[in-house]
Amino acid sequence: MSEQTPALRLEGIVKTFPGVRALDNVSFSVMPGEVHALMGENGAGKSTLMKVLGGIHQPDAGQIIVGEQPVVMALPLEAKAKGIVFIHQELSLAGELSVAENIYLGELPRKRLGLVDWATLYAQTDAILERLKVGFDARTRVGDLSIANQQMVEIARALTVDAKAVIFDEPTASLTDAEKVVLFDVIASLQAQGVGIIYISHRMEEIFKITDRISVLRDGQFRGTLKTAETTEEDVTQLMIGRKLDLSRAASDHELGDVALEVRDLSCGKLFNDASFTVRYGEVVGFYGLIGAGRTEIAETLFGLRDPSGGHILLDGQETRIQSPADAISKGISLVPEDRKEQGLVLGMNCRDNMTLPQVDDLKAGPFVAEGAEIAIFDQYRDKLDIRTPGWRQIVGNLSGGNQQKIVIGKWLSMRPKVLIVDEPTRGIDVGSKSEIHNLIRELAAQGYAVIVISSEMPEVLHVSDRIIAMYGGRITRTFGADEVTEDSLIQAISGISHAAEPQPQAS
Amino acid sequence: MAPGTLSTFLKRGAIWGFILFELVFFTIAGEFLSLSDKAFMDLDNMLLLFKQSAPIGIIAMGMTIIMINGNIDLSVGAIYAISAIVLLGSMTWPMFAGLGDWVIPLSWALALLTGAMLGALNGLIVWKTGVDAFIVTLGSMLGYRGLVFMYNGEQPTSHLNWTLVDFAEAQFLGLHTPTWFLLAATAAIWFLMNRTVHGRNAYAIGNNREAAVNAGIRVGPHMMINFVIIGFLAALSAVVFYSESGSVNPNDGELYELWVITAVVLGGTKLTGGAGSILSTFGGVLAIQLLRKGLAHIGADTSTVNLVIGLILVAVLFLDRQLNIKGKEELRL
Amino acid sequence: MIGFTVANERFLDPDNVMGVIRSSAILGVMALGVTFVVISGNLDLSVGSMMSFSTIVVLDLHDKIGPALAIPAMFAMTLCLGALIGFLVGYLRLNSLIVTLGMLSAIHGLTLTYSGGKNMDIADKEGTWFGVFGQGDAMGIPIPILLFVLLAALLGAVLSKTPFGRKVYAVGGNGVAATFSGIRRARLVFCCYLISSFCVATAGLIQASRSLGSQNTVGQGLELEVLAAVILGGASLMGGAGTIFKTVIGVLILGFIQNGLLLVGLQFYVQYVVTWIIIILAVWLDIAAKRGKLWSPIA
Amino acid sequence: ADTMKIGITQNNVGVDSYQTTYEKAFIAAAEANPDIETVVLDAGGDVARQIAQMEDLIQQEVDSIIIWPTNGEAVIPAVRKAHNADIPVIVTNSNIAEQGFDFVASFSGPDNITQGSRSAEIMCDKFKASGIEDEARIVQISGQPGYTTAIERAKGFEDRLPEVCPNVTLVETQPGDWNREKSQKVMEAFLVKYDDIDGVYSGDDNMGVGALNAAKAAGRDGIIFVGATNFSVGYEAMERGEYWGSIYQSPVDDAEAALQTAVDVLSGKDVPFLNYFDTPKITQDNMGEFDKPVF
Ligand SMILES: Nc1ncnc2c1ncn2[C@@H]1O[C@H](COP(=O)(O)OP(=O)(O)OP(=O)(O)O)[C@@H](O)[C@H]1O
Ligand SMILES: Nc1ncnc2c1ncn2[C@@H]1O[C@H](COP(=O)(O)OP(=O)(O)OP(=O)(O)O)[C@@H](O)[C@H]1O
Ligand SMILES: [Mg+2]
Ligand SMILES: [Mg+2]
Repeated sequence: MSEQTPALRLEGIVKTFPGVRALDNVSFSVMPGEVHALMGENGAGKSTLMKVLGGIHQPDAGQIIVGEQPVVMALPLEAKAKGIVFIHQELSLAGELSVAENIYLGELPRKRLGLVDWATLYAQTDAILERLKVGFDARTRVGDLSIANQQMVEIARALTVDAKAVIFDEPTASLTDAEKVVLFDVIASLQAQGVGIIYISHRMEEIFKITDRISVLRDGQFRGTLKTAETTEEDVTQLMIGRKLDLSRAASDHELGDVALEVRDLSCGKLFNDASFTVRYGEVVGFYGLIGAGRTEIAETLFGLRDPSGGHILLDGQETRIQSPADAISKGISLVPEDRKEQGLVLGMNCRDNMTLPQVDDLKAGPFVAEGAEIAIFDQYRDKLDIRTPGWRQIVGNLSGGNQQKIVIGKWLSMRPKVLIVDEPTRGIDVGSKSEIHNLIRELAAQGYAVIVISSEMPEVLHVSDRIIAMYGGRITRTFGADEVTEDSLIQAISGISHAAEPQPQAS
Repeated sequence: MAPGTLSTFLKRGAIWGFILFELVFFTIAGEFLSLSDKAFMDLDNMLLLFKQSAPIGIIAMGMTIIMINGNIDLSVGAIYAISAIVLLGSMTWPMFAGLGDWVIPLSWALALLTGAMLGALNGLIVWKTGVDAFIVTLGSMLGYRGLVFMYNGEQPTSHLNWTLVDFAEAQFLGLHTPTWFLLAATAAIWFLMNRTVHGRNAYAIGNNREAAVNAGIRVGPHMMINFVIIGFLAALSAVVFYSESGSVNPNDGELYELWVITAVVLGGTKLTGGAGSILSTFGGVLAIQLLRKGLAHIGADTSTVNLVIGLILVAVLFLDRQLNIKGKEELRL
Repeated sequence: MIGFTVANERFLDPDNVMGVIRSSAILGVMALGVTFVVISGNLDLSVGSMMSFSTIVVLDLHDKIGPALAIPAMFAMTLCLGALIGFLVGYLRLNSLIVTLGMLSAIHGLTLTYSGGKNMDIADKEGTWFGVFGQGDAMGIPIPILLFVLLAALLGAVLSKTPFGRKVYAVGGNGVAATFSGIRRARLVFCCYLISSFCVATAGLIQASRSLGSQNTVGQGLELEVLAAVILGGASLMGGAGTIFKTVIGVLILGFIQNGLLLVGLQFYVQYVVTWIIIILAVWLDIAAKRGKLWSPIA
Repeated sequence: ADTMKIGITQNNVGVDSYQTTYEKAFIAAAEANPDIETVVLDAGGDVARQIAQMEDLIQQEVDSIIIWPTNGEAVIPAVRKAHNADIPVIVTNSNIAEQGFDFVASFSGPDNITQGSRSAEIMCDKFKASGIEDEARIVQISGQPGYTTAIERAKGFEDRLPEVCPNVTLVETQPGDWNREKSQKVMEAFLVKYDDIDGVYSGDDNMGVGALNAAKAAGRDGIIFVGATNFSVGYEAMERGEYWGSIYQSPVDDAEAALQTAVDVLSGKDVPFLNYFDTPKITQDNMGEFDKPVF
């Protein structure tokens, strides 16, 4: 491998934004047929580096070498023409268009007179979708797909051209285990074709499963490249965050309190049926399931965003109706939504305002917003969650993906709710912060909060939960206590093959 | 079939339902309120409906693609007036004196070229300065109107050429000349948006501009082309209409932008871009003309007409919303 | 500005400056309300037509029930219209452009029906104190300016300092996220339209008081001028951006352009062309300064 | 006899109270006559809509069409269509161009050019009476750009003024769009710009009163205001002695004359082709002879 010319080489890249030196003299290279991991904390500069490579940002200094040639890529188009395909961290899709058109966005096959060659387009797309083993077809409107499937559409783009290098920026952040397998197959086959792959992820197990080498960035600086086979998680973490991680489960054993939330036979149309469960003060309940299992919908119903078609919700033993999110908040329920860009943040607003948005009515000095109190809250959670930003005035849209997620979490933690629901809380969060968030969740429980964690990451569910509720096809299939759960039984429960006693969900 | 055309057609069925409602309503109300012995749904009257929809309709086709692209054009009324002036003015220019009726195609071409160029100017400014299309065209709505007045002061520009009038008033296969132009424009734009790469890219740009840029679509030229097209269509509308009427007041076409946008939005095109259908715009145009005609048919007075048109717009939106509600399970946002 | 001053030395004459601000006050007051609506992510094209309505109504009621009752009655009626629009856009979630376009027409019809199409004039123009809102002075400052400034200060504070204002930005910036944050979006949009109609009523009051008589079309076409001022001030049509202060700047720019061009005495159509160029240059330079590049980065 | 079905398409009813009053008077006059049924339409100032309305009226087979043209030339082909369908067309208020005369039964309305000339005469007489006819400087506020009425009045005024008062200078003309507020703004700018303004001619009294308000607010006395189409605001201002004169033109007369012409044509009477109704001068001196306008 070493005598080959790299597929892609970066030398001394510098990129600054107002107030941030996002990249500071970064150099590294990717060999053909290699899967090269790029790791670093949230805000370390990974996405920025890749955007420089993809022609979206222009570097302030340094050069990019593709094959042997130094290149300047002023536009995304040019990067594509040079064989660099970029799968974005944030979904980059046109929801009104079909799957096929999105996959071939910007390079629709043409006939004479600028006409779209639909036949070719659909044929090629169908072939790609076949490889990806997805359940939708080329003509589906992308807006109708779930986030995970949208991510698969994004990934499908890697297969459209003869790429020299493919960049995957956190492709698994919103995928469940089933799709991950497919993704790894795709990566393996690209690798076999001699394509160089840059793979960005915060999930150590993936990194160690599929990559050949690991490069680490920290605060915009290049910290070195390790051979995956010759290193350990601890070493990588050490390089990334400059210290060792404490992965032991903090403050796990404490007394559980009364039942905070009880749900009886809750249904919402075809989305989920007859859900019954309880959450006690001091308890963390994990929800685990495949995409479309209906976990998010339950959370949304509890948060007053959907009208239940049947069933009861009891808070502190009192039956309640939750009319709206405002109502839910006033009753002490908070929801960290799964889609931070659409649901969690006002991207054009600054960090502080985003964080205090749900409680801005309560932070008053006379008729006005008490800025001091707001800044205090922001500072508290910035420190607690280690949010990397030049200051509260920074526009949230300019933060790195992981730091955005932390703002959302901070926003709901600062509400000090009775029942906290977190939907995919660590999507896109670096290992250090992730364990901090896990600890935080445990800590909250220890302080007496009732917490529901929805996650598609099994280790996460296993790690934080006192009990785990498995869902399949809109129904709760099984509830596990922390001591009785095994990976196998969990997988069976979420794929509908466990417990003959449980009613089989109707196919819908 | 291009993606989603049929399903969006049905989903945006509100406009066709509304047209049906208008037809039924005015037919029945006409029985009691109209002076005329003729039914509202008389064939000739329906043929007139299409013809009378042409001036707004042709421009609305252009506006649909502009709005799908995520922009807006408020200057169409002014472009319409300028093109009309070029059309009628150029017929009397001394340098064309010897041409006889051959001046007609020449004037047509000049007018269309003018429209396309004014559109291009809008597009170029939007592209190169990055100023929002709303502001750029709000400005040129005023600026182009200024140009209109420069040509002939406050005087109308007139040239009644009876050959031209006869051509414009002609009926071929029962349909009037303007109707043919309206249908042709609709077909062409439908084809453009559903069959060509340019059209699909325009959808992508309006839908998610960042994604389009990331995918390497060049946003600027596509926007520019669409502005050229709407300029051209505004001119075509003027050419068709003024061939028949032969005289243009400098304030003709005022408020057209609002009527055109209304028709387009009634047809279900989103103001935020990315979604919209040419056929539904056609429906929106018909619905508006039908409303005007129907109210005239039953003899409503001015204040009633204003009141009713306003309320109907709101009612159609409401209907559309009811039709598109997915059910109780929907997220309450 | 410099151009205008050179062309006519009276442009910067304090009387003229005062005059421009005074005659901009009506437009300005309306723009304040529309700023709220625009920041919340909606449009209001009905303000011109609604302003005609307010003006006609208050003039008519002036002679019927006296000014002291006419003013609150007019405000109540205008607020009802605002509430109707707010209900349609906020609670029923109908597209604001079309709703307000529809209301533009409907309110015009209403005004015509109300007035019977006639001009409305106060019978005893000398004997009423009603003229104070449009023509009076307080401490040497014309009352319209005072009203404009007070309202701007008040609404500016509401928008930038209160929880309500914060929520307006949030709803305009990302309505979904705002809902997820427990903001009652419908109620908020409703309130924005109420504020807008309140401003319109104030503008109608100033207008009526200034001329003590008016016509059904007095506000016609103002909706686009108001919107132009708001946008010129830097508010985004997509919602979520803009401030009251900038809107005031936008109003003044527009007012001074119009006045300057009148003073230079160009043909009105040359004024049109010059206004076009100035508007585009102003906005262009503004955003060019923000992005640090003259030409847009659009590929 | 059968009832006569008469259709009318007006220029732009909502735009000012003259046209609204006209519409009301027309409907009232038609209702007073049991033999007449009317369809009353408004083109909203849009030629295309007016032509469509002509076509609709032809299609509805009315007996006669009255048109208040939005554009005196653009409607000619539509008028020809009516003519070819044997429907007599009466033009009201402002005439169509000569090319169309062949297709028209009669014109009924005021003579706007004469009105403009008469305003010039009123203004000039007043200057002479004040002895400033050799140095007076005046400004003009015209109607909405592009409207025939606005153009004709301005033309009549501008042509006649030098004939009667050759030394009076018209320093500037700006449009006031038939709008009192707009006109007030225009006048404010004039007042800043010119220290010496002796007279203001405006295309109608509505705008004239706007200008008057501006002058009053600026404390500039002694300006002679002359308008046209005497509105009740103008009449009142004349009563107060602030406004000098105008042209008396009643929309009621206008509407009734148009309807009568149509009836006469339908009943086969001989009507003159140009059927002007008289629009006399009205000034503070003779206003007692006139009723206060109702609009
Ligand atoms: N457009 C921008 N304007 C200002 N600052 C920016 C911009 N884009 C990125 N940054 C800043 O640059 C730094 C690096 O961000 P980047 O998105 O590259 O991080 P990352 O390593 O991808 O993190 P994550 O793992 O959270 O995705 C961050 O501090 C971020 O706030
Ligand atoms: N079988 C299906 N039929 C129709 N729609 C489906 C189906 N499966 C998934 N979806 C769509 O996918 C969306 C995602 O599902 P949902 O959010 O409920 O999954 P989840 O259990 O919360 O998993 P996650 O949050 O990890 O994606 C649903 O809202 C639904 O619109
Ligand atoms: Mg990133
Ligand atoms: Mg989910």
